[in-house]
Amino acid sequence: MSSTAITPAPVPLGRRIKRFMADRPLIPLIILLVILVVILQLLRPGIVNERWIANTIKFAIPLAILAGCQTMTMLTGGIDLSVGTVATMSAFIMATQVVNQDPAVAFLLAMMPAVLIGLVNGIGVGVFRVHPLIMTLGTSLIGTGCLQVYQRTVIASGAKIPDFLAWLGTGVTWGFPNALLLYVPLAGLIVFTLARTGFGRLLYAVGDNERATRLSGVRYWQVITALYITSSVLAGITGLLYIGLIKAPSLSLAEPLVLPSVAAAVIGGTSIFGGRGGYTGTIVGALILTVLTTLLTILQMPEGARRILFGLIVLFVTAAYLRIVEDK
Amino acid sequence: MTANPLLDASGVAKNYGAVAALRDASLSVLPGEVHALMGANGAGKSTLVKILTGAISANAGRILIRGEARDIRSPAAARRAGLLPVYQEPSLIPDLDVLSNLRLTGTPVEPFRAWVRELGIPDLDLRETARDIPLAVLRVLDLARALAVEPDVLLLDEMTAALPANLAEKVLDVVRRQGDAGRAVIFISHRFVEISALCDRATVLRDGATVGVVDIKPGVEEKIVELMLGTRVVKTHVAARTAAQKAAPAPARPRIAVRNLRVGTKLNDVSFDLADGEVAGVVALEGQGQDELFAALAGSIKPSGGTIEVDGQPAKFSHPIDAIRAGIAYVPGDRSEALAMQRSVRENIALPFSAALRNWGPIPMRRERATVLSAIQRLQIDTRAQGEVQRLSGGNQQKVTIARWIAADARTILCFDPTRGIDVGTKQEIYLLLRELAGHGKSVLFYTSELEEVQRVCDRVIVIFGGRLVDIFPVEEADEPALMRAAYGLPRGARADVGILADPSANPSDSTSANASDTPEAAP
Amino acid sequence: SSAAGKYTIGISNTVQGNGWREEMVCAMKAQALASGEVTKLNIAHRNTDAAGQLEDIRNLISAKVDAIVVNPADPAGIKAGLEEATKAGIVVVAVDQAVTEPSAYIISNNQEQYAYLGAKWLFQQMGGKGEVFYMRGAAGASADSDRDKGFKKALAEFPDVKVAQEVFTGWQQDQAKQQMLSFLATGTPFNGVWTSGIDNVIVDALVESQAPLVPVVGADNAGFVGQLSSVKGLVGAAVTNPGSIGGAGVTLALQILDGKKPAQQTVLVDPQLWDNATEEGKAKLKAAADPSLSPEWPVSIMIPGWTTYTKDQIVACKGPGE
Amino acid sequence: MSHFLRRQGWVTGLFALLIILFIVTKVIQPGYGSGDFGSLARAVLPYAFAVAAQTVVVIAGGIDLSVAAMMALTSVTAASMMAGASEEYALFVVPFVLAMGFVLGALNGVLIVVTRVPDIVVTLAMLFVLQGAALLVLGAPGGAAAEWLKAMISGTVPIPGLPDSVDAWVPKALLVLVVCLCVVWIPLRRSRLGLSIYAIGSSELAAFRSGVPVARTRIIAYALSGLFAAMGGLALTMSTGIGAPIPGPYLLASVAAVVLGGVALGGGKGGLLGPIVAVFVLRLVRTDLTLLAIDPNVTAIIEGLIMVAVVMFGAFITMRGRQ
Ligand SMILES: Nc1ncnc2c1ncn2[C@@H]1O[C@H](COP(=O)(O)OP(=O)(O)OP(=O)(O)O)[C@@H](O)[C@H]1O
Ligand SMILES: Nc1ncnc2c1ncn2[C@@H]1O[C@H](COP(=O)(O)OP(=O)(O)OP(=O)(O)O)[C@@H](O)[C@H]1O
Ligand SMILES: [Mg+2]
Ligand SMILES: [Mg+2]
Repeated sequence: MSSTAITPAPVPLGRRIKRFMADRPLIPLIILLVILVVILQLLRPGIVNERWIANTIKFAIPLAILAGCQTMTMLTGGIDLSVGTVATMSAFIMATQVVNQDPAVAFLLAMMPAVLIGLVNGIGVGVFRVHPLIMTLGTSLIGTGCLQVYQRTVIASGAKIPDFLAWLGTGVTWGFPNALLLYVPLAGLIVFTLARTGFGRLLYAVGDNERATRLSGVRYWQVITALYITSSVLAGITGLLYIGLIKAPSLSLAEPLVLPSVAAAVIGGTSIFGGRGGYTGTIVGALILTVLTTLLTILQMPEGARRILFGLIVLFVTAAYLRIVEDK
Repeated sequence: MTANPLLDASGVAKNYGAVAALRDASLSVLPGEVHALMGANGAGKSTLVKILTGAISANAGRILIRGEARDIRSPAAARRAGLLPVYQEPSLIPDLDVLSNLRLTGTPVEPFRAWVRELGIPDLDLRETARDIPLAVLRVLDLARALAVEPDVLLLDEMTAALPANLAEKVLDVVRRQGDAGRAVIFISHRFVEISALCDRATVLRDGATVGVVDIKPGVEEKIVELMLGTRVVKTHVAARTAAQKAAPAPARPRIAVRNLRVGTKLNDVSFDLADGEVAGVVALEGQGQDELFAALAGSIKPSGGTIEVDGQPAKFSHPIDAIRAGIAYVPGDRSEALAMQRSVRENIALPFSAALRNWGPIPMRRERATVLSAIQRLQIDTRAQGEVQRLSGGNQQKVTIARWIAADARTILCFDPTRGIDVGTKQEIYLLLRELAGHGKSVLFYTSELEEVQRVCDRVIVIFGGRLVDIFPVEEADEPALMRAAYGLPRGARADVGILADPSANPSDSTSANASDTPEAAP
Repeated sequence: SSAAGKYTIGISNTVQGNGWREEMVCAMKAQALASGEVTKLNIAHRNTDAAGQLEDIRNLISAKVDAIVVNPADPAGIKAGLEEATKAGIVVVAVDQAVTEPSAYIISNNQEQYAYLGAKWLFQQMGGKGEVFYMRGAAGASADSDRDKGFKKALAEFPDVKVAQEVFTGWQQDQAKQQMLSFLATGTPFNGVWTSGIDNVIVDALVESQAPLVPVVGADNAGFVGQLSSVKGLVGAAVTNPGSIGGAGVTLALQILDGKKPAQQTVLVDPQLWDNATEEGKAKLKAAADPSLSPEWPVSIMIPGWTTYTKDQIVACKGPGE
Repeated sequence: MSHFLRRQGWVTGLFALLIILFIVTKVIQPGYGSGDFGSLARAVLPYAFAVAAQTVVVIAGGIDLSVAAMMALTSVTAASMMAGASEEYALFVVPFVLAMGFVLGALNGVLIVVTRVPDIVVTLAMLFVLQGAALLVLGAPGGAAAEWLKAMISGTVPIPGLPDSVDAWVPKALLVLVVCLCVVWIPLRRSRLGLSIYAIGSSELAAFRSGVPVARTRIIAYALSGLFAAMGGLALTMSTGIGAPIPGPYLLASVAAVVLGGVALGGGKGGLLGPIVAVFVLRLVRTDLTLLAIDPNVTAIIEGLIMVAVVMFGAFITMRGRQ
């Protein structure tokens, strides 16, 4: 303990900047994103062009929606590991059903497992109090099994990507990816829900102190069930968008997005312990991860070194962000 | 007391971001003295204790132990330096049994056991997991654990706040003997009675700075209050019920009628009524079934027998929402049970608005702000750190838990020890508020661990002992000795010595002076 | 000696949810059914590693199967289990990749040859010079390192061909497509793409970003084979890598059980190359194209001389007793 | 007290489940014998170490997503060091690899403590780092293992004083498992350090205030996790005779078994016995499914259902117990 006398010294500039950023956690994140983009541009001059930006956004969007699922579940202290399976299922079912069915019917069929898995997750977590990690892991195993059984029944009929989804997933209009047409309202809705609706409030409150919400009259299971169904439906929609982007249905289509979606939410400042965070940060987090992937693809180095670098950068970004935002 | 100070801290400052928890605190404790640390809620008492014991680090300040500068960076280091705290929140590891908790801190078991017995808990099972032990007992165990290593300086942060009178008494007894044995105790409490009975000197903090050190002698309370509150001195006191108020006609139908209520083995055959416009007190020693009574009325647990009628209609509560729908709100004694600590004051107050499914949609922000603001103003909540409730002081947190139900306009409020750990000024505000609510036709059920509050707030008092309702007093008869005897399960009119603080005749100067400083009008 | 249903056959596979492997398992089932010699198939099919496959093989030994057909997670890693199986009198046939256990029979696609054939064709298409985008499989997988050998062999024959960029797709469609798009965005000039079987998304990426359609080498997946005849201006070649090798494995196991041992322990099924630059190749592609199949399934659903089931049977994906 | 009973009750229940499964196995396959049990023990080995690694950090209130990658790295390191080396060299390799696991695990802990990034993110990042390192050590599966190491987990040891028929049911793999776990776990459980690990998992603040060196304890918990993971990596090399740089399915399996074994995610509760029994249960279920020749895709569904059902059942019991 120092024995300096207390003199109310003027707040130094560094500290003021820090406090400014701590109050607006989005700014340091965006700065980090810009730094990554600048590095990319330095490595490959000319890469940052309109086409590249459109492509980056296209790939960031599915990740950002799934990361939205993680953000919302993480606010309640949960996590949803079944989003990958759900997205894959709805994509696969859509692509195979649309061959013989009306697209609207195919869409409904595709969303069915999403709702179902969300419901089961919600009941397991909300009523039986199973840990979300285990619950969603279990349902994703079950979902994968079901998809594989289903897959055998449709081999003969083949698969087709509806034109609309392909347009939405890959199309670009006036330099803007068409997917933004779906994403901008969706993101706006998530942000609004979290900040300005009773449901959003409850997500934060439940994650912060469940007993307190109970005493205030909140039924935990209702909130949690609604949450996991929402998360699953969002994942289902992501699946449809993603199949339009990738245009090749497979049985593990969206699985590779699961861990990055968790990482995007965390990089974006959402606490995995619940009660803290928001969606705008997550969006930037998803962009950071997507740019990082490109960056590492461009680098000429052995795959092993590339992965090491990826891990280190994710760690560094998160740590730097926390340092900046924490004002202690 | 001419010896050198055991502990001497000066110029201690601590900032949490923009909030200055401490600005310039000093504290000097002599060997053999029990030293009170006083101050309003949020004055920085707990912060000072945490700094002295290495739980948090200060931004500035100097700490001397026996005249030597010591660098105390962790609770373990404080322990080595002979400083042992009992913090405001229990510090036992919830998932370990008591024995393991002792082993973890290297506390000798036998002295611990002896202290526990001495402190009034004869039958403690050391194999019990801390999580399953009631809060009051946990506090006592925390104290016994500290005593067992015979510290030079014992720091007790609101040790008695959550204790029932019988346990509090033992604690005071033990603390006094610590002082007699040449050790020093720093004692934080908002109860003047305890301070007068126990302490030699008091250091008073206001807004993070030490504003005075006084010797405790009869009549000094008024001075302390002045120091504590500065210009904020509250002169309006709640009078005992006036004749006019008492004469209010009893409503034809009680707001809530409890009949033969039973909860497991904890609560048995309890029946009483609660009328609109009344504050009914509940008095009981620790663990006599009052927790279960409140929980059952609040819909938190299901009773195993008996009925609850609301406005003449039988009610069955399977979730707190059912009780809330019936207009019954519950304010738990433990703030951490009621508040989402990382959320803002506003969100905490508005929480019940969003509970029902049909209110999950967009929030009418303007209306909400108005409602919340009026509740905040009504309770005079200090909202400087309103971004996160955890940054408010204990007293302000407590106000938020009540403000929520004022905003939601609940008809009946179940207040479980709402003044636990609250400064005199705030206490007065809460008494006033409860009376005001009753004046507006609301009904209040009010459990308190401080008997003197009964006279100030309640119209009637329900006494519970061993899970049974043993007596219902009208307020005029509910003086502290009578209540105390009833709380111990003794029949009305019996005369028995039950403790130094309960019976004014046993310690006249302390008790009267406390009353004099606090509520002159209420003196018997 | 073909009394219906004498044998129980165990199957062990360690990659799940990938079209190629699904086809392989279906081929095994269909062949077991078509042969009429199998009473029951005992299939251990999940995502796991060599240690997990050892567990599965030992469980199959406990189940007392007559033969085990295995797609090894690793050539050497399951040696102990295969040895135990042989000792227990079980016929062991490895499909798709070789194993080091000498008592096991092997019927496999020649992975090195697969890469060599495609790469050589590609380099010829490029006129023997230029830059190639080398899109490998999963880092650390043995099939990937075998293919790398073949690719390097072809590369050595064309000194003027350079690798513009080497990436691991992890055999994942989305990752591969993103890598392709990022690569396109860098503006690095390139004259050809070699893929390790993640092919149709690469063509999509080229088309979507209106990049010049350079020659692309892929595998005989239904989607890519379709693109080779439908996408205008696309020059490419599909190298066969039949998942139906699983059916061939069952046939080989049954032959051995019936006492007809092959001359060698190892039977290699050499890949074929169908390109759309020659008439001959076009005809083959046309014959092979099957839009009704799932795009991830290889179109070569039969191996003449080794499989006897019908298309309906493999598509139905039913084994004996189902 | 009731809590204590509940916890022991869970482990007892798991044991009962295991015995029922053994009986079921015997019914399905009357020939199921000691050799098959040996196979089970060998299959359990890597999972058991992975689960032990996960258990330590979960009790300490954390989670370690890098378990499987750590196993892959230690496995390829061991296999590549032993490739072409003498049998005796392996005597040096084993302690080296264990120390490497310990140090890398400690690195996990240090990063968590120093960066203050949540453990789930740090270990996720480390997952990539360790995977990358494994790929740098061995680009493709390969390497070798010393014969004596491989022999250490195959067959049985004759135990003096026991008839051969009993002996046969004590496979070496099981002995190796029990010895390795006990050597670390039992002294730990009895030490103050062990208590500290439970303490920081149960309540970090209370632990700090009780004088527990929180940061150091956390680092040691992760270091122990790394040590167990290195044992798991060695077990992989011992059973397969090679090292593979792509991690196996041990991460999710370890988390699932930890929870099935009665260790609360969140920390402070549970022991090592429950998760290890849970691993046996899960492996035996797989054996039974194979013996029954169930459609492999349905197998995935069944495994998922079991996981969900058992945990829901546990949750249900706790809920009933609370009321
Ligand atoms: N972690 C924190 N972050 C921000 N502000 C804090 C924090 N802890 C305490 N404070 C602030 O420091 C001030 C002093 O708090 P402290 O808990 O020491 O008060 P106290 O005197 O113990 O009050 P009480 O009698 O209510 O317990 C309060 O204004 C409080 O809001
Ligand atoms: N978001 C809000 N902001 C401010 N006040 C609110 C808000 N929501 C509700 N209130 C007020 O809180 C009280 C209870 O609200 P709620 O909508 O739950 O009504 P209720 O009493 O259940 O209604 P009803 O009588 O229709 O059943 C009302 O006085 C209402 O005006
Ligand atoms: Mg305090
Ligand atoms: Mg306080």
